[in-house]
Amino acid sequence: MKKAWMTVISQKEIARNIYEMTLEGELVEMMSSPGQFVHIRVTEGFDTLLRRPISISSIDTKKGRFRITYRADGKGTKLLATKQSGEKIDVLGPLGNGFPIAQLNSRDHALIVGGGIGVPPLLELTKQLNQTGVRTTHILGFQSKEDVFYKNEFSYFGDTYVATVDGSYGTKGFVTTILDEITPSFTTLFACGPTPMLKALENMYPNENVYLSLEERMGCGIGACFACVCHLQDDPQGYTYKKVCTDGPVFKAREVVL
Amino acid sequence: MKKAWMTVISQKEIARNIYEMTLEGELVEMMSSPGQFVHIRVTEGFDTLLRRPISISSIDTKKGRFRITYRADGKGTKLLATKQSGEKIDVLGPLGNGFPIAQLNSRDHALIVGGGIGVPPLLELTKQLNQTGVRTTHILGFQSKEDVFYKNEFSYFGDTYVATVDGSYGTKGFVTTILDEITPSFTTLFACGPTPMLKALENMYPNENVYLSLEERMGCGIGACFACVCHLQDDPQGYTYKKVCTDGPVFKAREVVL
Amino acid sequence: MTCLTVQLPGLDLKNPIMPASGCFGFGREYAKLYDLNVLGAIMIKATTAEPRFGNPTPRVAETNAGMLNAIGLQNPGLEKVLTEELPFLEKFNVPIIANVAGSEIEDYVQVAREISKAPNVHALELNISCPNVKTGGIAFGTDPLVAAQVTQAVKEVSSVPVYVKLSPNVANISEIALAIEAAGADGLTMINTLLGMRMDLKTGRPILANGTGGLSGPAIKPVAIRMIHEVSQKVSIPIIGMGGIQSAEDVLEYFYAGASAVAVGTANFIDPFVCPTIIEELPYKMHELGFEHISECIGRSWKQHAKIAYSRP
Amino acid sequence: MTCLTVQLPGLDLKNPIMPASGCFGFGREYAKLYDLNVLGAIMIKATTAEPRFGNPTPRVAETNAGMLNAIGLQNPGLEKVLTEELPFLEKFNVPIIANVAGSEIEDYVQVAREISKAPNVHALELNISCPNVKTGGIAFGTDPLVAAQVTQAVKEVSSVPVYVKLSPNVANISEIALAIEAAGADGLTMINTLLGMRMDLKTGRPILANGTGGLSGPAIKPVAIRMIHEVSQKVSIPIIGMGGIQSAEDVLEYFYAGASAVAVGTANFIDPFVCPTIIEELPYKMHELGFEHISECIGRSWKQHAKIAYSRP
Ligand SMILES: Cc1cc2nc3c(=O)[nH]c(=O)nc-3n(C[C@H](O)[C@H](O)[C@H](O)COP(=O)(O)OP(=O)(O)OC[C@H]3O[C@@H](n4cnc5c(N)ncnc54)[C@H](O)[C@@H]3O)c2cc1C
Ligand SMILES: Cc1cc2nc3c(=O)[nH]c(=O)nc-3n(C[C@H](O)[C@H](O)[C@H](O)COP(=O)(O)OP(=O)(O)OC[C@H]3O[C@@H](n4cnc5c(N)ncnc54)[C@H](O)[C@@H]3O)c2cc1C
Ligand SMILES: Cc1cc2nc3c(=O)[nH]c(=O)nc-3n(C[C@H](O)[C@H](O)[C@H](O)COP(=O)(O)O)c2cc1C
Ligand SMILES: Cc1cc2nc3c(=O)[nH]c(=O)nc-3n(C[C@H](O)[C@H](O)[C@H](O)COP(=O)(O)O)c2cc1C
Ligand code: FES
Ligand code: FES
Repeated sequence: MKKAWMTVISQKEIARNIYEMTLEGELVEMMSSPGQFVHIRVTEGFDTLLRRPISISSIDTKKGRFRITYRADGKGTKLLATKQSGEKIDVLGPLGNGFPIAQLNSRDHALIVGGGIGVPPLLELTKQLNQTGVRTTHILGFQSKEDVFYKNEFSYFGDTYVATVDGSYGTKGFVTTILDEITPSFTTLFACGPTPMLKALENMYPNENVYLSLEERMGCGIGACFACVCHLQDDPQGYTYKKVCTDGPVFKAREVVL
Repeated sequence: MKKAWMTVISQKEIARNIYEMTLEGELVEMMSSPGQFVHIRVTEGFDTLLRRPISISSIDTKKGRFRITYRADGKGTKLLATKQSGEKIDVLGPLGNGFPIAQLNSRDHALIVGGGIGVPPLLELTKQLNQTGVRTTHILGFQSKEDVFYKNEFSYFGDTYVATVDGSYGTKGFVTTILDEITPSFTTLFACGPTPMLKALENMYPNENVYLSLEERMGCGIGACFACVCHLQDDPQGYTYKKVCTDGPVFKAREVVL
Repeated sequence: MTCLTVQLPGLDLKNPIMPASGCFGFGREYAKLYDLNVLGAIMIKATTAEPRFGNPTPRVAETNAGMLNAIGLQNPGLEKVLTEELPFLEKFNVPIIANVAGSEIEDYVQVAREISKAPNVHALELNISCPNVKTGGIAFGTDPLVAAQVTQAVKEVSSVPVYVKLSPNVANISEIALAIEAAGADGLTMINTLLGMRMDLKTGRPILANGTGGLSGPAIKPVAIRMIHEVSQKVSIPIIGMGGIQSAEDVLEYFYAGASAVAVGTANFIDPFVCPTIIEELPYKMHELGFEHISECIGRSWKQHAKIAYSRP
Repeated sequence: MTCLTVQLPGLDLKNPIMPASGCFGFGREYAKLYDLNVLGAIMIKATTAEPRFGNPTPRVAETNAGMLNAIGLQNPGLEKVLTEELPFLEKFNVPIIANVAGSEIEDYVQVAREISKAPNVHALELNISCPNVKTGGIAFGTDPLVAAQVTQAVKEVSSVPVYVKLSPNVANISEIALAIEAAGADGLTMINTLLGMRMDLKTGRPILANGTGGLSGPAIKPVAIRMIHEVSQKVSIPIIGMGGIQSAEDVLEYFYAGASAVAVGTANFIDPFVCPTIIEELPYKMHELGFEHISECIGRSWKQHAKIAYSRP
């Protein structure tokens, strides 16, 4: 983990309000695990006081670059979307524990499930899994056709199914609609997306090897402020806890209360 | 008075921390009187909440441009100094009552006295006076050689004397040192600068025609908030008052309490 | 079509947006910039029995997302307000809320009696919370008993409904609010400024000549929202909310908390057109969020019937 | 050379900059980023007798130049702090100030008695001002009598000097401060957070699961400055100031107001290196302004001997 000024190399809108930004700088040396995030200070002044946590969506160690993919929605992300090539951004990272992939090998089949703005970290994940020969199948869910992104990128690495809530692209419904249809077999499931989706997956695969990436509002992003804690499932009312920022954001299913 | 987005045409540092910025836009149509000011919103967010009052230092009605000349000192003016050509700035103006010049004609001799960052509005003043044939003599005071600006510009319009506190340029001392030396005769005196300077001038010329431009911390800049009031000299403890923003910033000497 | 009308004691508002007292003078300056008829109401500058000069300058200072002021209730006095300022405002079809201040209960009573008779004054706002005057002001606003006394005394003489302006500089805002309600107030306005101070880096002395000043602007919005959320659930009189409002979104946050109308103060200095801009944007924002009438928004954060799930964002 | 050392009861500080309680955990995370030995002291997270989970999430929200938190004093409890957290900090040559919280006076007494015996705990900070817990917390901090009681009870059992942390959510801060001084406190720390709230535009509900939270960050600085300016002139025990500090300039403003040391809270989240950065910059800033020893700055805004003219800026 380090704090560094990184340079914006490019920024483009790849779907409705979804921006992909490439950043260059020394932080990249420390990046390897897919599913980690960075904590970004969008403005130097008081307009957005807190940093914004955004997942790393792809790492290019050779060029010293990485990407984030985010939705311009609130004040901070909208400001981020105005940054232009050449501008410098204050980035703290890489933070958190990513998806555990070391134990997978070419005999494994990973099922990768992403919902909306949970999709980005899964791109680096599938890239790394494919590099070690793991077969991957991808199920992506979005609101509508205009919101779909990274369909081609995922297809490059393996079978890719898309669901949209309004049916304007792919299957009409949710990622679970597709899962019900194709009932894929897999050795490990990796997922990132809205909490209801993660809950559904947890219930759907009670006995499988499932890893979920969580979101929570953060203060420090490094484990010091206790903003981002969650209860453990085996002690849901007690005082044991995990921090999303440092123990997560990726947890084994049924470990923490969603 | 109007609020408009004006475009930065150029910005340059003309002396130590002194910036000259040219702005273009419709507001200029309403500008004519020298000594008026504009109220500038430096940032759109919360970094500088209040507007900054800055004098108009020259007007070019034909091109639809005007200039401000300011010292980058505090938070707002330092931010202003980072603006680049092409950027838009939120300007409210023109505000206040400038120097009364209508009653002067070619038989008059105007003495113009400026101290430090009080010098800028006097440049448009001397330009307009010279246009109507008024003879002008200029006395300008600065801290040090590096702080001197507009010496050439003023010289173009008339005799120009410069004093610096440390003697590194022109006469060593204050504008009053020069006045004591050259004891100029004049029909009207116009001055802008730090309060001690204005007080000294008021005392030095108790029976002459003297106009002083004042500074005060402002809220609204348009007369609504009562932030910028001053007492009247004939009622120094009473409740009568003048507002620097709308009754001033230029007052006849001995009218208001300095 | 979204509807912005609000009925409050004495106030039939075409929309719930009004400039806050002390940030709009007596309307003259802003009347040069836009048609004041668009405003829901106008809260005029505090009026005292006698003319006041106020505090020495500097009277304002900037803070992080806020400002301090120590104007000290400068105003031309009751007589001039009655003969010069209020008549000027008569040409607009906008209800005036007269802000009343004083050092003794008798002062409030005297000003209230007279000013409430002016034809365009539809309500009074008792300023028992000004932090910038030595006597009166905030002293009245931090003691429930005294606050109730001045409220009751003014109610007895006022010809129009009486709103009381609360100070945020208290430990228990509900206690004061309830005392004021019990004393007969028709409504509350909240909040006045927080007490604050800034030092000059070079001189080491306070920037304001008065030392302390009142903190206003965006910085104080969360404090106001919390107080309105609390008080609106305890009293049954309406609340006009204020503190840092700059946008239609801010207005909705105040309504959700429990306000029935809002006032805009400091933001007028930053953008003199802020009130008409908010009035224009509010219907669009409401439409986007599915509201038809602004009243649906009142107290949404705590009302049971507000049928929105308490969802983790 | 400018000199930053400060001597306070129990605290021999190499410089007057320390992270504020709750914004630095127990130091472990920041120890990975820089050498904690540079710090003047460390105020550790509130410790209660029993472990606490705290409030449901979301627990933080952003505000204009500030943030709200409703952590709810989550901590691993006295025993773990004694056996795991404090020993970790022993390897640094930095005095620890232990923040003590509870729901009953007995809780404070129990924690204070034990934690004050830890070898690296040089002082206690009684948190009688946390706005995020139902019992204890702020309730203790708004009543002078109760505040005095808890102070006295803790003083009786503590092996180290006791600082008491004041809540800004009061009408009369001096009254509380004087009561706490009279009860034997060795110092004051101020301020804790202001009570605040934000609404979610879409749901209409509070953003924080707890509803209200504590407002911290740059927005509250003028409130803290004003309170320290007032209290420092009335008490003779030292004050550690906090609230929105982000820079060496901010530190000086606190000293001018009357603080003898300062703590940095929220700013650690924005820039984890903020404390070492301030410590590095402070001597330059002091030199620029002509100060040789930081003690020259204390109370400069009100001390007679501060030989700077009260000049209009
Ligand atoms: C580990 C992690 C990884 C993430 N990765 C991505 C990603 O790759 N792409 C992406 O678009 N988004 C991602 N998010 C969500 C992203 O952090 C929020 O969308 C963003 O912080 C919202 O900021 P804003 O300025 O748009 O909204 P504002 O409303 O201005 O935010 C106000 C405050 O609330 C916080 N906040 C608001 N929404 C969220 C949220 N959903 N999660 C956490 N904090 C929130 C902000 O961080 C800020 O502190 C991730 C969140 C976490 C915790
Ligand atoms: C009518 C008028 C005309 C002026 N013309 C010029 C000019 O042509 N060139 C120039 O350099 N300066 C001029 N000034 C002074 C200029 O307004 C201040 O230097 C400027 O506001 C300081 O802002 P800042 O962001 O640098 O300082 P900050 O310290 O960040 O300012 C904080 C607050 O204090 C106010 N403030 C600080 N110093 C002054 C001051 N001296 N006068 C008024 N307000 C102040 C700011 O406006 C702001 O609200 C003029 C002032 C007035 C009243
Ligand atoms: C310059 C100034 C003058 C004010 N004068 C008054 C006043 O005369 N009477 C009053 O009740 N409130 C006065 N206030 C308080 C405002 O009406 C309002 O309650 C407060 O500023 C919070 O709103 P805001 O953050 O939108 O400014 C004044 C505020 C400012 C900034
Ligand atoms: C996330 C968070 C947690 C806090 N926890 C505590 C705490 O446990 N004990 C305490 O006395 N103060 C706590 N505080 C208050 C801070 O110590 C400090 O008094 C306050 O935040 C003002 O300083 P700041 O503006 O620099 O943050 C907490 C503040 C924050 C933001
Ligand atoms: S965000 Fe601070 S502990 Fe996780
Ligand atoms: S600045 Fe508001 S009245 Fe002059």
